[in-house]
Amino acid sequence: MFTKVLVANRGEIAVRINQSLRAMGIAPIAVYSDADAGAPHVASADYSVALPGNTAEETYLNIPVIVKAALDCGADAIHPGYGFLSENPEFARACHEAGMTFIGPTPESMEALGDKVRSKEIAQRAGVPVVPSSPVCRPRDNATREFAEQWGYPLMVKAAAGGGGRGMRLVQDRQDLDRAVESAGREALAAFGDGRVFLERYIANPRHVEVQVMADSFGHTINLGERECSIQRRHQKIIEETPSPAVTPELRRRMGEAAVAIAREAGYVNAGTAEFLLDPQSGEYFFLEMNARLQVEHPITEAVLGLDMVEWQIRIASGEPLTLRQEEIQPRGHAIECRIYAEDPYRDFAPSTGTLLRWRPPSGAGLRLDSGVAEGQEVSIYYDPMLAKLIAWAPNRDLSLRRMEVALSQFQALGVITNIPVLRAVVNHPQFQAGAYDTGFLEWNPAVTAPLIAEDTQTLARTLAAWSATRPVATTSPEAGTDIRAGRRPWQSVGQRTLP
Amino acid sequence: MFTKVLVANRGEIAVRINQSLRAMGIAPIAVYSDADAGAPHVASADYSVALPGNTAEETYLNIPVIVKAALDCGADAIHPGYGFLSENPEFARACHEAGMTFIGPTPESMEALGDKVRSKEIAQRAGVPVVPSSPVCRPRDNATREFAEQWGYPLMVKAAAGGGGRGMRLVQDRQDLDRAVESAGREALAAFGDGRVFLERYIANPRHVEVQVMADSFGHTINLGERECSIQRRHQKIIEETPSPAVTPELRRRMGEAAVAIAREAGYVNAGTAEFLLDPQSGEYFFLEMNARLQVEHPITEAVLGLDMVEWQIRIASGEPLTLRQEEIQPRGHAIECRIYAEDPYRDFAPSTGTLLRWRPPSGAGLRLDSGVAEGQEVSIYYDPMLAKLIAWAPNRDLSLRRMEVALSQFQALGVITNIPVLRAVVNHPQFQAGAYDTGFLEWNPAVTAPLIAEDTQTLARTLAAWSATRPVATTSPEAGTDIRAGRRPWQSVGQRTLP
Amino acid sequence: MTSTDGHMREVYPVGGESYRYRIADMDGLFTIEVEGEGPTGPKAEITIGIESRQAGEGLCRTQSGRTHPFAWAWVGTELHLWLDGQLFVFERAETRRRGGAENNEASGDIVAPMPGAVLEVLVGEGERVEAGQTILLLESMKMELAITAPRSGVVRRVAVQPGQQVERGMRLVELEGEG
Amino acid sequence: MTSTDGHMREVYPVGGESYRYRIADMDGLFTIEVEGEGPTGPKAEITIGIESRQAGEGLCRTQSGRTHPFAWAWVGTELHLWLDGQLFVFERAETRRRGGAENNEASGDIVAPMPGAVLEVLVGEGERVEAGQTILLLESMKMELAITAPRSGVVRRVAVQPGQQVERGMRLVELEGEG
Repeated sequence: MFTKVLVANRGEIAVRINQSLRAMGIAPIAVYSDADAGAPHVASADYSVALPGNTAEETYLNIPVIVKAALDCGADAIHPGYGFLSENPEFARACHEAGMTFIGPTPESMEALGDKVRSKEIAQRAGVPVVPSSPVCRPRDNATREFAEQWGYPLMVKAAAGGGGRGMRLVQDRQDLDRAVESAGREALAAFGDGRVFLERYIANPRHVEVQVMADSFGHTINLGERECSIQRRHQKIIEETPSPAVTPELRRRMGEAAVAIAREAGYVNAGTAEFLLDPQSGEYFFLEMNARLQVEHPITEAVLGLDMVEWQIRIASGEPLTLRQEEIQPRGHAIECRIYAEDPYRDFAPSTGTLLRWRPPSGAGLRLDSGVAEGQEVSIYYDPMLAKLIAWAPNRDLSLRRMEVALSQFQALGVITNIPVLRAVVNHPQFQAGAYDTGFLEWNPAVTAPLIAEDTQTLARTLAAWSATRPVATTSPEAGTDIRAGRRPWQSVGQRTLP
Repeated sequence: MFTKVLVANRGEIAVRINQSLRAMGIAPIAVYSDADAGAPHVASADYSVALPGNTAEETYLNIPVIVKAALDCGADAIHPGYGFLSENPEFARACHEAGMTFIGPTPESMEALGDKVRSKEIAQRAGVPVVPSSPVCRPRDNATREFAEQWGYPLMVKAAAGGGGRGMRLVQDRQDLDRAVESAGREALAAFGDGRVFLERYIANPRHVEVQVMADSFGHTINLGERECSIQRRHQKIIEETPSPAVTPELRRRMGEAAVAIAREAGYVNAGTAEFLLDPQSGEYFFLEMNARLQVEHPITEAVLGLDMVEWQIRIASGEPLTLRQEEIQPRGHAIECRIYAEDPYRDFAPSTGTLLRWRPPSGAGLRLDSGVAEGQEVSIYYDPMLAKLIAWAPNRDLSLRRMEVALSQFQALGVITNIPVLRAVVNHPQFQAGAYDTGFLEWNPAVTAPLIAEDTQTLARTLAAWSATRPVATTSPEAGTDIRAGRRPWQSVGQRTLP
Repeated sequence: MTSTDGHMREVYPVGGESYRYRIADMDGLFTIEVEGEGPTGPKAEITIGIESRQAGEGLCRTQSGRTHPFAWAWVGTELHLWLDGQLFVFERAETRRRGGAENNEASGDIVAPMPGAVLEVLVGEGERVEAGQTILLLESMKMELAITAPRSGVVRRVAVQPGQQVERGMRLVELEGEG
Repeated sequence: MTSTDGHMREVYPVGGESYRYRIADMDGLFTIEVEGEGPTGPKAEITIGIESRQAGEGLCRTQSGRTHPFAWAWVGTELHLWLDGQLFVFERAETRRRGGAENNEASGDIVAPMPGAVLEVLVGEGERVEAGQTILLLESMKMELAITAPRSGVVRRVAVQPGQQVERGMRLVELEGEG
């Protein structure tokens, strides 16, 4: 087993990997940009190395600097997390060449599967249906236009190296095609260091269902069940749940076998996720892409299966066999994840920056919080606006949704605007609660981004705001400058007031 | 099902019950003393009622005031939590007489089982072995002295209505007997409103193992497995785990059946816990007492079984049948709980009071925090010094202990002294990790209350303390009084310094 | 920072409406007058917790026993209020005169909806644009955001250039005509 | 509260030893002299987070890359330092002259180890007590705590009476003889 592992990431996923490493008795090494000097992913590591600069290119995407940091610290292995360099075969090769283990698949299968175009060919060889798509394309290219004419509009532009909605564009008609290809390519280059994009036929109103697979280096490959990820804004997931309300036991078995078949065909090792579009009416599914890394939403699988996926990633990478058998994979209860983003739902989900002046997440039975921030932390413009993930588990779907709703209603985040009210509105929505939703949910229910607030709550809010504005600030407070022992009790009643 | 439920408690257990109530769509009503006006158990309720005063007698033990509050708010039922009035049959009767449901057993079985003397008779009728004990006794009483002479010293004095180590004394020899009986009686009266005590033969070096039972009003009674609670200081549990490292599958079956037999004999309904002393060598067990209420440590049972015990308490009280079958009760993985107390391990665990200036609990995979406090809260002298419970679950015991250790090492609590360093030292202790411990563990390992700290850590601590003392306080800080926008970035590097 | 006597403008989440408050703070007591609203509601008890220069928390209990935890923070000139799990943003009315984002928009300015870097400017001064047309690309947190024209008109001035860092509310482009 | 130049006495957790610091703060730079300790350690980089009047947090990274999160809070005249999951308590040396708890104990006083109420006083003035004998019962947080004599001696003065509220460190009983 490894002694020291460098985590080439930041935010909640780096904190989460640090925790598994420490629980396994392995020392985590953090890397950090200038803006992240005091971040929780640094504080939760045993060692840390500064990556000078702030942009992703200078820091978390900077292969030579990260590999050098790992060597300098004596790391045995590197865990890439998700995003950044996690699906970059060059990085995996650079790790191997420097004599360290890359915790993930081989560069070869990563190249084959991480590339959305080649991964579809593998799926087809494995006998799994795929969505029709073009080869890698460029703006104003003839082949690009031909594919578009053949399948008609709307069309999707996707990044070949992509994931998480980055480098993805929906093209409504011909005149937008070139600009979309250009813009997606640019975004993909910035996000993944790889600007290749391709076109894909647009399937209307599908559900997005993915299957987790895990494979060791001895040819043992299993699936860990599905996750429903249809609640998306700008093609980025915000709420996931497992089991999927749309997946029958029979469908679960078939999709699970399909995912394993693709992984086997690609000689895949370690954790990976096969994404499918599911037509909820016909029960048809189409393989979309394989994410050759840990997924953001892996905690819901951990919650229902009772295992630590990061631990298994590390064990498998260190050469241990995967001792879990397919028949042991029996989900218990239901889990849902909400992604807390620093973005303003009332301003078209524009990222919100600033200082987290209050950050008081809920805790308790069935709740898990994977967080990359702490109170007092600054949320900068440089990185992904996801602050944390809240996961609720319960013996059944109904209770897990209710637990999530209660937890969201108690989550105090002030200083940056977050999407918490929208998450709450979705979890409370009858259509979501009935499980009858697809990837168009947010588009069709604009009301969830502008929830109705009862008139008396509004009145109370106005009154309390006016009241809060009268609170003396510390500099004018009578006890400022006096010994803290003389300060007033931290909680005090200010008595009865008539509120309008 | 109920519409509104009053929770007649405070702290973490009231917060926890509020969460289950809200998840079930029931409005929780909080009650609070003057000192608790801003406490989390009030903030997490939909309604709240002030109980004027601060002492437990004036507030959380005040039956008429609590029953009136419940009636005024239109509560259908009252949940007593643990401690306070939870095992007081008078309170249960007062609830019934006011037309409300008491969420717990009937006053009759509570009287029979909650009383440690009568509960032993029930156990004997159910064919379960018990520890020899005296009838209820008074100081300087002949019967008391006779029992003492018969069994010899050391002896235990215990509160008939007790629990949680309150009203309990170990008597080493004859001359201490009367004072111990007197003192235990007084403490029992203050804690439970019932000053009756009795003597019990002292079993040296036992393990403390308890079995959770759950029974509905239709005669269906099951056991939910055991909890190992041998890590105690002053006869009060501080660390619990399940499954117990000392319990074999065969012993688990026998103890489970014994607990169910006692519950059946007593006509018990709702959640209850049968406590046993276990001789780890012989595998013999003795029934000790039945706690006719929810236990502090119920979350570890919830963690391995995947159920919400408070939800079941409420369902059963509302007249629903317990649909869980004994054969479904299959623990998955391992769970451990550490109780975070505001007490100073270096001053003989004396309670510590003050303001929680920093309270940054850990979160993440496999962690649960049940907390009754928040940053900025005052910890007063009036109530139990338990601030929160940290629960770690993992697929196996080794990983759950390691997760707990990592989580404790990241738990920042400042302003009041806590027992966190002791909890960490226990979890790290080879004897604890081997599972080879009993109720004398803390006594035999005084080193865990004064852990060795490496010399370089001490040097760093001294240096950082000196450094922290140089930090300008807000009143002398240059930006005080300026607009907050002009304030410095919340995290900033102060550069390289030479540390001694 | 103290606004013991002032007006507040509500900017969120109830778009159209605007409430004004006059707050008088005398010896710790205060009265609140709400313009255009007369009724006086039930009595409430407010318990406050710790306060820093920027943020505070409290618990409000009305006479019916209904309990509402709340918290507030000053973010620049905005007062952010968390109440019952909802976020409300208020802005001091005075700032209006200094020119807030909303105000600028009405006057023909297109402002940055978030901080970030200008990636590309797609229009030139004097150019005619249609409502909904993309006029500028911003990049923030690794995402591209297309800034579109809120209405048709002619570009009077382009205030930024590619590569420039912008703050939220900063003017990007000035439009004229068809107001 | 600011102790930009002062002595500190370590009272915890390393019982017997006592360290003094002299801290000079000049224009934001500072030097630390540790009495009786000469060696100069490795270079370290310290990153600090938010600070209030009472508490703050930081991250210390030594030249080897080893990373130590820490946090501090002032509790009265004590500086509580959280480092690597351990708590260290320091006391300003000046307070010694004003008479801290430890100091009193050495001089023959028996002080309250925690805040609470006096339940019962079991000894009278002039009475002879043995080491370990219970002399007083305190109640705090619903628990009884027996206060025992640290050594044998004669009770010179009983400073409290049943029912009285006491603070931590307050003198309860004064012993004389056999010091």
